[in-house]
Amino acid sequence: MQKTVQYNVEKVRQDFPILQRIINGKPFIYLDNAATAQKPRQVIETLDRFYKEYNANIHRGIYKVSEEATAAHEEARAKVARFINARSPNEIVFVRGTTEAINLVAHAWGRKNVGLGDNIMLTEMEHHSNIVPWQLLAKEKGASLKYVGITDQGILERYEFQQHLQSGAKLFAVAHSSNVLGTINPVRELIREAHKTGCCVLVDAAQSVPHMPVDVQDLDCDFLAFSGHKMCGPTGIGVLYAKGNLFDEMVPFHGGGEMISEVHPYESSWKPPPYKFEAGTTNIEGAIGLGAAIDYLSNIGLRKIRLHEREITAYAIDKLSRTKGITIYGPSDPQARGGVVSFNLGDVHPHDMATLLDEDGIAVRSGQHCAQPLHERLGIPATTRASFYLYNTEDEVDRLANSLERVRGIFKL
Amino acid sequence: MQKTVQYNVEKVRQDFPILQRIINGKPFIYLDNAATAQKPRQVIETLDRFYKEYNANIHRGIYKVSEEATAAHEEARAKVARFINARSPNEIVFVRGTTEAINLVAHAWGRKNVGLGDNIMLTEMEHHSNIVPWQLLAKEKGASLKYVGITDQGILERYEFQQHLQSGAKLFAVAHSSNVLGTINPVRELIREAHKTGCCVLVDAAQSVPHMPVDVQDLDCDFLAFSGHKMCGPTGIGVLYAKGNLFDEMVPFHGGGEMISEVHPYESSWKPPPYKFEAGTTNIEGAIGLGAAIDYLSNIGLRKIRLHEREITAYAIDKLSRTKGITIYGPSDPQARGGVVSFNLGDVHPHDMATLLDEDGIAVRSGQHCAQPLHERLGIPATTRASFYLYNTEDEVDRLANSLERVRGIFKL
Amino acid sequence: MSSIYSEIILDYYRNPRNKGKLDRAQIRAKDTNPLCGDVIEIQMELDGDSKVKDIRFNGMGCAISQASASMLTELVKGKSLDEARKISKEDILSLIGGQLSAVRLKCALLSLKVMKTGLYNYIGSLENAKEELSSL
Amino acid sequence: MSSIYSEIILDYYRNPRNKGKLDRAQIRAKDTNPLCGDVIEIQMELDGDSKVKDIRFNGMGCAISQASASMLTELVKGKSLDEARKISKEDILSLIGGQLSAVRLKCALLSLKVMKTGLYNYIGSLENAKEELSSL
Ligand SMILES: Cc1ncc(COP(=O)(O)O)c(C=O)c1O
Ligand SMILES: Cc1ncc(COP(=O)(O)O)c(C=O)c1O
Repeated sequence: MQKTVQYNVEKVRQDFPILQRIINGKPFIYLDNAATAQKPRQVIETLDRFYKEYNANIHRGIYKVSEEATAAHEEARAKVARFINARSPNEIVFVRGTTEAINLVAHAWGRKNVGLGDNIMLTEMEHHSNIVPWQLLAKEKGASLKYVGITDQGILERYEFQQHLQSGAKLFAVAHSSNVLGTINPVRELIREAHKTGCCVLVDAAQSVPHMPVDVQDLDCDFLAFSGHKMCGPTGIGVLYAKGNLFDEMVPFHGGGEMISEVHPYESSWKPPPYKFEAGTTNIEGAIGLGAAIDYLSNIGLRKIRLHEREITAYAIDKLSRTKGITIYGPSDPQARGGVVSFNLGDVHPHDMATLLDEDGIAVRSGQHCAQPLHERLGIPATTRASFYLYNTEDEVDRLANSLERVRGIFKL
Repeated sequence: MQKTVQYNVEKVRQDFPILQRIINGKPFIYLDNAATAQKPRQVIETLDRFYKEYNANIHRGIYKVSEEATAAHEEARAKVARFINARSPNEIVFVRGTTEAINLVAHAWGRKNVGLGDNIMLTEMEHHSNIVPWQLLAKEKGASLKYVGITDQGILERYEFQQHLQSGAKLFAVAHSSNVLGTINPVRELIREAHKTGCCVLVDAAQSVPHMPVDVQDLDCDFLAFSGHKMCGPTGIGVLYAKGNLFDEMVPFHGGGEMISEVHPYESSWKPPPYKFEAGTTNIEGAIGLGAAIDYLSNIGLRKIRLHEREITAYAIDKLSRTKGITIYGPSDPQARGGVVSFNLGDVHPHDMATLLDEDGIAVRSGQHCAQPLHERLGIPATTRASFYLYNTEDEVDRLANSLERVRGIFKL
Repeated sequence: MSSIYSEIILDYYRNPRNKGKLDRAQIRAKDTNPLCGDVIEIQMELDGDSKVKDIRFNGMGCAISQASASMLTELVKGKSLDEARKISKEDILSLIGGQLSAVRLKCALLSLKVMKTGLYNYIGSLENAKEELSSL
Repeated sequence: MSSIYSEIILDYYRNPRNKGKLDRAQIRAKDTNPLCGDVIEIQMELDGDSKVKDIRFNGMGCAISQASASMLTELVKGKSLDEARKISKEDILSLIGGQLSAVRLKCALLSLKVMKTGLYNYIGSLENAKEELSSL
């Protein structure tokens, strides 16, 4: 396979101090990027500088240090807006992560717009965070959930999608990219079709925004959610994007300081969005750290990152599929998938697999990856998942493949 | 006034890099501790080490780095439990901060236990974060809010408290220590009285836990909420304590990954608390950083910190009250107040005051400090607030007093 | 460091010009600074359809917001609507003098924002002016 | 690094002893490991009121959980309830051999927890044993 000449993965690796670790006597190979990403020096130093130079509460502080913190925080919001090509920073609400973003929509939009007998459409490949909030809402409101099925290769059943749309759906909540199958869903087209029937669309972009260019105006999604920690930023910070004036029409989520305009003993009024949805002291350095992560990724270029991951994923699928007894899930076409490769090997339980790979310094995830309904659909109790990011190398894939041979030996497969 | 011999404030100051800053040519004096606290080297380094050595998602990771992160995270929970003398780490839920903690209770306990015609009792000195969630709940459920009034000195009207109790209240939500008046409320006795009528009590400990020993078993509160960032920890992390099996009886708040036991397409079941209330990826390094902050504060000793703050507050009240034209709010007895001194000087608007003090390198907060109903009660549009912490000195108070003289000069008072 | 609280600012704060209300104002607008609670209301009475015959402000808040509102009224009085429309951020800041931080800038420019909101509303082009107003 | 996946563990995983159900079990208990999805059910048939005449386990999950459950049944069979009660964490771990991380420890000890839950429930002292069980 032809290499991308401009991408210097060794240079990228030098930015990540943790990659120097030795685990069980072996160099650390981190292949659990779909769970969380490692942090580059640039992000770590930004946080360090915040604490040492301008840590302060934001917004209402009339002194230099607080004004610096406020400016950095709001600049981070502007960076997020530019990163996903939002029209305005006012379309960006900071939350804890994808999970809170989806709960916010379920509460602040859903409780107003979803009623008795309404349908909410999901897919069989959703993460629990894009299922449970809708179950809770549906139960409260007497609404129903409809699932769009998938093929055995992990591709959405378009005909089922259209059928559900025609029966009427208030909302379609869908993963841009699956955290188990790697499938990249054609959300742009799905959104177009959904909008024709007046169905609102939320995109769970937890696995896409970190890995490829995402343009909310091009997609035309109504909501988009993602997490900072999966894109080289800190945990505890994430983003909910809402199109245009959608936020204006929503009820508050959490009540408290900073989201209010006026508070009287028996009634209050709200600030305009995005502040209306940011009650209390937010994760200030988290937002600033996310801004630094966005700078870092943008400097390298999301197109290049996507290309690198596509190459390494193609290489991994090719290499791993030569292991006797392996089953790899998801689409076979690397163009149609992100850097996630889930598999099973013989009768080796994924938890045993993860322990055995850890003995070789390789970090993978095993289990159901917060996608139990998907595993039920696939008819398997669990999978082992290797997931890649900008700093992974083909050499690491080779070492994973070697370890799989070792596992085969131990299990006498 | 006699000095506490064992307390070496200069040594403490050396732990806080930001205190070396020069603002407008003057040494930085940070007196906005009620808004957020500065971070010691020990906390900053803990976060740094996390990113460089064992950053990983927690709980389900079967590899060394994730197990280290999980252990550190759960050890932080145990530290919190010990710090407030909870019976078990299972009584500790990690949230974003005090605001989210109170919203969690309003949602997960309130929606189940508060109904039409029920009363929720608050006080006139509450922070917006302990008002707005109850307004939202009361509106949804048709319940009523009752406010316990205060004296002109900022002391709770005990007779009113008893009257409201007798009329029946489901919940009493009260600040342990006021962020404007400094008043320390006798929550232990209030809780005792409330429990006699079956009234549940939530203590907003945002301004107490960072500054004095707090023992939840001694107080016997049902809920207690506080924020990490006000006690030398990171932002984006806070704590909700609930007594015994209160958490068991509550409905979920946010739905998503990690809070579930099983997820099926149309129904799910929940993990036991505390995990049931920690949906999605939480602020992992935030919790670990809070653990480091607790270690730091505990090593110095909360009793000593409280003593130091009481001395400096007494000194400040004494010193500032000599400024002609000043009005200082809150109780006159330093024993009955925390390290918060709010004031007004002549017709100088607090915002102008803050800008003028900033010119001298002094950071104070001005405005209503998220307590608009309290300012309405006091009949003033705003106040300037100086708030102290373990690293503040009498010398800094002197410089504040000098700056006030400069302001008097400029405003020709 | 030299203070932005000049004698002039303090004089306008303590002795506001054009403070009060007008009975026959055609233009009225009011806004608050949500970050620090300043309130400014502005009323303008027109001469025919093009000239500001009289102007008053009312409000409460910090010296910066109140003094700059007072100064603005002096600047606007007697001007045509077209001239009033062209008053810029910089015009106000040069009247105040001194450096203002981002937060305090909001205080200084609140009255300009209120005046322009009323004016654009009156001439029916409030929608188009959203960008200008949000930059104040 | 030497693997904890010894030949013995694999043999118990692939050829489980005492797997299945009992028709006349007086003691039955079941639990899952919420962190990784292992499921273990244990049934015990008593001889009189004090001796484990027969024991079976059923379940699914990783080699560690299934092998240790199988080993536990062998250990318990024929013992008195009192002896079964005294089986410790360490007993199981020494049967398995090798070092286990905190997460995998839960897999190894799940069957012991289930067996003891059933046992304490049967003798009516489940409440008192909460602490011991939560340490498994
Ligand atoms: C008494 C009190 N309650 C609640 C809060 C809200 O805390 P946070 O903004 O960290 O959620 C604060 C802090 O501003 C406070 O002082
Ligand atoms: C597709 C998808 N959605 C949602 C989430 C939840 O993200 P978080 O845990 O950061 O809230 C994840 C991450 O695990 C994910 O992969």
